[in-house]
Amino acid sequence: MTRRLLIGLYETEDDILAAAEAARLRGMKVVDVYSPYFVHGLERAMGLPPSKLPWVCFALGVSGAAFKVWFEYWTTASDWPVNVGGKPWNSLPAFVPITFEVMVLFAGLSTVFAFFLVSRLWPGRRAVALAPRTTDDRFGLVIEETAYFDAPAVRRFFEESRAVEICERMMEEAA
Amino acid sequence: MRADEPKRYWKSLAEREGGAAYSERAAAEFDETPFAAGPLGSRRSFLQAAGFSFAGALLAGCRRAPVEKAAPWLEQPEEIIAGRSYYYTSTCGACPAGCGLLVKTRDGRPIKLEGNPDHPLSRGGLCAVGQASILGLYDSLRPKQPLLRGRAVSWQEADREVLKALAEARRSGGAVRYLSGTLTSPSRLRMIRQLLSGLPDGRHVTYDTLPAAAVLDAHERTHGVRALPHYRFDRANVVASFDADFLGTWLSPVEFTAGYSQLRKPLEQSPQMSYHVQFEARLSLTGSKADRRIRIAPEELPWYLAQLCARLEVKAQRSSGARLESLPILDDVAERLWQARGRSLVVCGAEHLDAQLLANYANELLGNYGTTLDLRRPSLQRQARPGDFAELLDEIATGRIAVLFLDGVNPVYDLPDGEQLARRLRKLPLVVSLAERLDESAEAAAVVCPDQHYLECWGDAEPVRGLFGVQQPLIPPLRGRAALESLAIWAGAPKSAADIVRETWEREIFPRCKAKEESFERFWERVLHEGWVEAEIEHPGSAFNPAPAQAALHRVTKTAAAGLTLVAYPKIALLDGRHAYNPWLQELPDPITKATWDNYACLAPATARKLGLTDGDVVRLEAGPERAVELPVLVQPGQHDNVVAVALGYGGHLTRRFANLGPRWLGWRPSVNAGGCVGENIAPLLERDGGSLRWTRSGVRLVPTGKRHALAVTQDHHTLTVPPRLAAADRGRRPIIEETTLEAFRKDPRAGAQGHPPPAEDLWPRDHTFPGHRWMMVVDLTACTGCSACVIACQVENNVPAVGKDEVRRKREMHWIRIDRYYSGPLGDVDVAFQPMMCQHCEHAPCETVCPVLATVHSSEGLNQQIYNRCIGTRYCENNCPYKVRRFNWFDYARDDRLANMVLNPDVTVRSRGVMEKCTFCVQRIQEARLEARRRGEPLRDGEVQTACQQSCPAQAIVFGDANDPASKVSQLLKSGRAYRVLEEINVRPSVTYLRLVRNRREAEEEERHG
Amino acid sequence: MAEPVLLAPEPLIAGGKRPGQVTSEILATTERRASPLWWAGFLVAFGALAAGIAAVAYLFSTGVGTWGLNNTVGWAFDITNFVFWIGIGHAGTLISAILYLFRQRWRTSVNRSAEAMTIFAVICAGIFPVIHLGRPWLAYWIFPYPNTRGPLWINFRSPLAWDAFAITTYFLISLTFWYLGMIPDLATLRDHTPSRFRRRLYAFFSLGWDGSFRTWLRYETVYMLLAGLATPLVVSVHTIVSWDFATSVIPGWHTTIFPPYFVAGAIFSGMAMVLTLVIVARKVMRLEDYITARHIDAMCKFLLLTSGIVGLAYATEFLTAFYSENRYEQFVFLNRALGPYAWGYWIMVVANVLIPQLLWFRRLRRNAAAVFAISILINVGMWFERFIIIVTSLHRDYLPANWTMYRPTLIEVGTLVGSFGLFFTCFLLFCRFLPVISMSEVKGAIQFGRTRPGAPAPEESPLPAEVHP
Amino acid sequence: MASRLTAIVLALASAYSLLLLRPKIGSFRLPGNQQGYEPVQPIAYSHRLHAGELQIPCLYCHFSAERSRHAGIPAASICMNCHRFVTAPLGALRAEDALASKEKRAPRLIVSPELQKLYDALALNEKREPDPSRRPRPIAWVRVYRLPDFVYFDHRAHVNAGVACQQCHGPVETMERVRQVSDLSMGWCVNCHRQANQTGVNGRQVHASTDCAACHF
Repeated sequence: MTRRLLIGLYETEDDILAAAEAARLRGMKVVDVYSPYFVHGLERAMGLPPSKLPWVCFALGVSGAAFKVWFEYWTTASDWPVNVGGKPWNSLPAFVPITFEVMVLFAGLSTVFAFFLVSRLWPGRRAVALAPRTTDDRFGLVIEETAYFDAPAVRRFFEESRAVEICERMMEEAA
Repeated sequence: MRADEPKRYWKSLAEREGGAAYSERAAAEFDETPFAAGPLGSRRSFLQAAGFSFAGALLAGCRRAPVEKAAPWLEQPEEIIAGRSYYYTSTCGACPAGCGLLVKTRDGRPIKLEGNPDHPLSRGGLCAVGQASILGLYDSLRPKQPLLRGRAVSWQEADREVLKALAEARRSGGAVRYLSGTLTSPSRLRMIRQLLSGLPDGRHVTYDTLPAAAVLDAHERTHGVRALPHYRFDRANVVASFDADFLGTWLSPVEFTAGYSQLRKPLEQSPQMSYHVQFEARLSLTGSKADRRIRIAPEELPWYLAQLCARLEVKAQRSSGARLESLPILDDVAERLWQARGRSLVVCGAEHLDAQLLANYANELLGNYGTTLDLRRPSLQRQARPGDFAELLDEIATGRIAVLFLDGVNPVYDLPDGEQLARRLRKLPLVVSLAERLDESAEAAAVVCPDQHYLECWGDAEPVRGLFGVQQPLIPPLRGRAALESLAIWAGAPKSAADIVRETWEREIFPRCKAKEESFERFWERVLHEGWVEAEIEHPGSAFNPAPAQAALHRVTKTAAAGLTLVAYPKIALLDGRHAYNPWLQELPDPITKATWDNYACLAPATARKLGLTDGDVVRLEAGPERAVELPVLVQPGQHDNVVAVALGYGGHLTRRFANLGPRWLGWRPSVNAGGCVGENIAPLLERDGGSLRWTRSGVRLVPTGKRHALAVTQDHHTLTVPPRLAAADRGRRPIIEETTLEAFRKDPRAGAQGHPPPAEDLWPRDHTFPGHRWMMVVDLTACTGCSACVIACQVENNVPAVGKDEVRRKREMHWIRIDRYYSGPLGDVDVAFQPMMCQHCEHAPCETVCPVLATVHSSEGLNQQIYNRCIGTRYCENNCPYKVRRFNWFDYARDDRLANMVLNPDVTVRSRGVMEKCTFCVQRIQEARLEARRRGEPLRDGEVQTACQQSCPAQAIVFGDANDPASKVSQLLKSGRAYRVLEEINVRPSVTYLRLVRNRREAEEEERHG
Repeated sequence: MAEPVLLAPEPLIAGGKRPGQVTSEILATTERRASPLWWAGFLVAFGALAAGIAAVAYLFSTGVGTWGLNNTVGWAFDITNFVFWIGIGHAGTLISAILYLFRQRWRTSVNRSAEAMTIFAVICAGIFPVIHLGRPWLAYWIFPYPNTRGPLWINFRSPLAWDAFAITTYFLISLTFWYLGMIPDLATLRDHTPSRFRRRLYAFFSLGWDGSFRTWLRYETVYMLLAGLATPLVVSVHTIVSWDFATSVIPGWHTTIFPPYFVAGAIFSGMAMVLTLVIVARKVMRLEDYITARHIDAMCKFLLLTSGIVGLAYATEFLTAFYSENRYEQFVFLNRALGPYAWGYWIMVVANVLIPQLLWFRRLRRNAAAVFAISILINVGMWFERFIIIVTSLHRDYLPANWTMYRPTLIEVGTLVGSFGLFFTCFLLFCRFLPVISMSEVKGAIQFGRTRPGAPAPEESPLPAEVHP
Repeated sequence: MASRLTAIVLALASAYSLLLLRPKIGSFRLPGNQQGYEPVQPIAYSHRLHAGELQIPCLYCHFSAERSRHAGIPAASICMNCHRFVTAPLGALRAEDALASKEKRAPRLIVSPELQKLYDALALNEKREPDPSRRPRPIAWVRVYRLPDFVYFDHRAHVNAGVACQQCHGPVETMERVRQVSDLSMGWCVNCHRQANQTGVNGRQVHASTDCAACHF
């Protein structure tokens, strides 16, 4: 089946915040909001949970560090111990700097990759421009028509909440 | 001779010729037949290739390596195995001193010269010049063929020319003169006699560029024999030397150094050392080691000797009524000498008859003849007769000569009026030069019949009456023809050098040897095996006649120096310039001035200040009419204020070859000066009276030119005291060199200790024990004379390149071992301390910790290893080395002279551009000794591993060995009270230990010197 | 401390912009034709780069001998430049990461260019450790990769190995950070640019960003995480660089205060460079409204602070040497101040400690020209700081026999010039083709249509963290 | 969501570990690896025949391996120890004899073309005596085993320690033409040394140094 999406375009932060909150409270099905920049408080307005990416960061940072410590120990003290300047085989303090660097590297890169994965961003991906100018100066509130709130109702709601422009999209379920 | 290495020798000529098939090919290969050129690496493998000759260049580990051919012998020679080094005895031919050699040959080519430990004179030492002389063998610029008026001709043609002239002379009774330097070779002398005997008017004339004629004359007068006493420094407890640089350049430095230093190694159990006082004008190497050094103007020297004699006369109650003037220092010296009657020695290096007469007198009064001076077996190392030479020069001037032979002499260069002489030589009917290289005189000669290097032909020597050494060929001839053979041909009896030498020995020496062998063959075998033999001698009794000496004593008056006096001196390594072609010697820093690739006008600090001159200011030295030489100034502490000293041996044509030396790049500067030569020839400024050259000339003028000339010195800062402006209170002097006086040492063996050993406890676990060997080195600063033999020995052993003047000027010399020289005390008469500085192989090596790629790490035997092929050249190790002993390959140093590459040691990698290198404690020698010991199934014995520097050291100041072996010499010395380590306080734990410098002084004396 | 004026509401972005306006104005610089001024600058920079390339080519073909180094002084220009550029880099990360964590909203106008600067600076820096090698073609040996040598690994105890890792990490993280911050703007560009080719390009790199708020939410988190990682990273990197010297045994290098000293110095020089750049940029690209006097003022205060720290470090070194009772240590510092390289030392002191004191005067801080001049001087001074630390410690160390002097050759000067060429070439290209100011953040920073309480308004925006009482 | 996250974490982690823990790349050929090099030699000398069938010990010809760092390519004179008399394969000689007896004549001298090369090199006439008119020419063999110049290898040490030639050179006694069997990489050397220190060489305890300076100086 196809989904019918209605999009209200707003001009200011205040309007979109209000609109988004109102829509949610009224029980409309808010698909998403498109905005040119990160609007503080909108996540609350939309009722989105905080991201779990910090866990990825932590997990891979730690594993990276652990791996590096082991690797340095293994190469220097176990695999081929070489007498370097009379230093002990296992010169743990000397391993700290690189361990730290590698931890940061792992954590940082992994988090970003994870972010791209979860948000489905990849080079050459076509942007689903549900709402025009949302990368410039417009805020787009996307609401799906449901049995309870049919298109006219939503349009009415948009008008009330000072949307400057309203448009519609039909969408195959597949998308 | 390595203990583990049975000595090899040619059993017989037959056998030597037996290897002929091989020799031929080797010879052929040495002519530049095109074989593997290729990049650096290839040369080593080429040498590696053990009697094979390789073809096909190969790049180390790149794609499919190009095909490499290996051609084995056709006839397997007995006794020679590819890849093994063999040691043959021989006698050094670099100067008339005739030191004993062990020549290390590998696959048919000599690659290293070492002193023969069993040789009675040199006792295992070998000087820098001797060490470097091997490069002369592989000098590709030596002429291959004879030259007839500059045109390369066949030997037959050249001989025809000479024989024609000789026949003519024989017919018309024309004069034939054979001019040579001192020759000690019985065979050579025999052949010369043979050549001249057949002629109506033939004479052999000898002249020396480093003369001792005055000594000979003086003895003729006082002892009735024209002989040069054999000085025995090994017996002299008190040495008073008047301008005799016997440790550096005088007569037989290696022998003298060995003997001298033998008495200067104070130990706790016997805190004794000889006393040495030096009277001299310039600061010589010998003076730098003296316990007491008195600066005197050259003119004053005879008078000082006279005063000494006068004092000795009084003590001996044989006063001839000479006037005594108050000279406390001489009183002291006289007293010391007198106390050591019969065990003392007065030597005089001045070419001044009166001075020499007085020296003889002093020795006579002290009863030193027979003990420290040996006239029974006199030295033959100098034989010049200035009278004859003067005559010869007149004859040349008047053209009354039919044929003139020049053998190993270069008068055109040596003499003040060289050009004039050259012109006259060209006018003579025939001048035949036997020079190895085309020097100035050879250029003036009509025929040049190049002689061979002493390593490629047979020869012998008699440095001291009755002591014979043999020279054997160790490689098929590369160039020229043995002079012996030339002489034989010209004498009309062609014979091989081998036969000639054997003949000499069979007829003249064998009978006198009272040898245990009955047959000559067996005797000859032993001689070749040992390299030398001592023969009985009949010696003329010689009674001392005091008259001439006393006459001199009364004749000599105190003469004040008028204005500046020019003093020409032979420089260590360069001597009279006969080896000026040798880049190693040119690049060897002068032990005192630390300058390379130049000669210069040394001025005393006071004088320099007076004239407003500093290092590098170019001045014009003017002496006599239109005689001037422009030289850079070098301010030399410890020199007499009225003296300007200039080194001989520079500015010769032999140095033209260095025009393109050194890595070529935008900033490259030539190693030669505007004249196309290295340095300036000082001869034009000297004067010749009769047949002898005066090395001093009073009343020279010195005119600043305003020009500058950057000297290539390897050391910029000359004291251990930091500039006062930068010295924090009372921390001026750095305890790098620790020294003390004998008196203090007697009281307390640890006297003079300054550094504090690092804490025994360690923050870290002791992960590194050295269970097997623990290689360590001990260097005795008291024994070290700074002669720099070790520097060249190391250079030959370890394939260290010569980089040229410009690179040295940029402080990029490559020597692995350097000799730091520090002055102390008043600028006037400074104290000098030498410190051989090489990689210290620290147990906590700072260089290792910082190398990111593990290119320098520690071995299980305490060696600090440098792995060239792993090095990427961060130079971090160099920066972090407190001793700055690491050397970086800033460029690919040219090794495109294929013949010269023959000298490379196949056991040591030739380093390429961009890698760090440094002293390895001669790890290749350690390996060799270890493997041989294993092969024999025996443990490695102490002394079986000798580093190159240790081996060559005439003073035996360097000891290397296994510190884990309590019996080893090294661990004995480590216990010495004199032992200390440089920069101990920073806890790098060096493996090189120095033995404190002890001067034979009273503490009070030291006090007033250093406040 | 600060005068009341500072607390008075002064808009972060002047001229009451609307988001659309922001977009068009900032993009204007990328869409309008390049100004002659830009071309002039570009040609000069590119010329310098070419010179550098020539110098390095000659270096590679001939050997490190073409530099003025010698047996005693093994490092000089090469590592000086390396440390100098790394230092420059640090300000970028500082502005973008640390200030972000401190919620310094004034950073929004400068962080993009600052980050760009970081990346270019790190590129310049990274070049030197490679070309200073005797055998640069083997530089990769410094990383532990599986090999057929046993396998033979690397020496993890060597500060140079630490460096290699630190620089690589630093470069990668800064790059990611920069790129991540640019994705939304790239999307804006994509939807804004008329040229089809560029649209394609931007579309590719913007990863199909469409401004969905769910993505925005994660984006903010990741950005925050990266900032959190970059902050200790930036400190660690220069600490490690300083360990190159601090872990050695050479007097003048072997000092425990190096890490803080170097980090402060790095931020100091970096800030100066940022100022140099933005002052020019805002003039040339008419962005005065976005990079206002207030931004410059804030950065000047940074300079004051860090200059103070650096000055303190200079003094401390002498103090430690004095009470160390160590003759070598004491000599090194006397030698710095009075020895043959004293001129360099005093340039460093004047330019890094004395001159910046002028910034105490508000009028000077507000005077772009003056600040520009000062920032240039500081750059010079900081270069000399590194030169002095490296060369004076080496040229006269323990054994007087080793003492010598160092003189640079033309080739070395060429490489230095070249590195500047590379830096400015990159920067000018960046100004030309990418938004020099982070639009999405600026849009967030202007108070267009934001009246609701609670939302952070610039009035309450705190002053730069470090000038808080 | 959580499950997806863990999935992602695992994916990334495994990706990295694959990247970093790649198995040691000993197998594939690196620059300079000459393994399997089998050049054609100037004389088709067969180790299989001499060392294999005839059981001539390696050290008979390569005698210097015991006393020098080089095993050495035997001089032609060594070959002549046998080939002064042996001039051709047994088969060929037999055949000639048979033919000769059939034809009632003295058997002709058979010289195999390969050995002829040897005689030519030594400049021998058909009676295999030196021929003064000709000049001997050394035989230019093609070198098979080659180490870079910065590596010092000493046969003496290994032979005397009792390491079998085959350990490095492979079953030469089975090769017609010698082939480089081992890759001669540093790892190959080092691991053998480690092994030797563990297990010893045929029973005996040995000390095989793993110091760099054991081979590099």
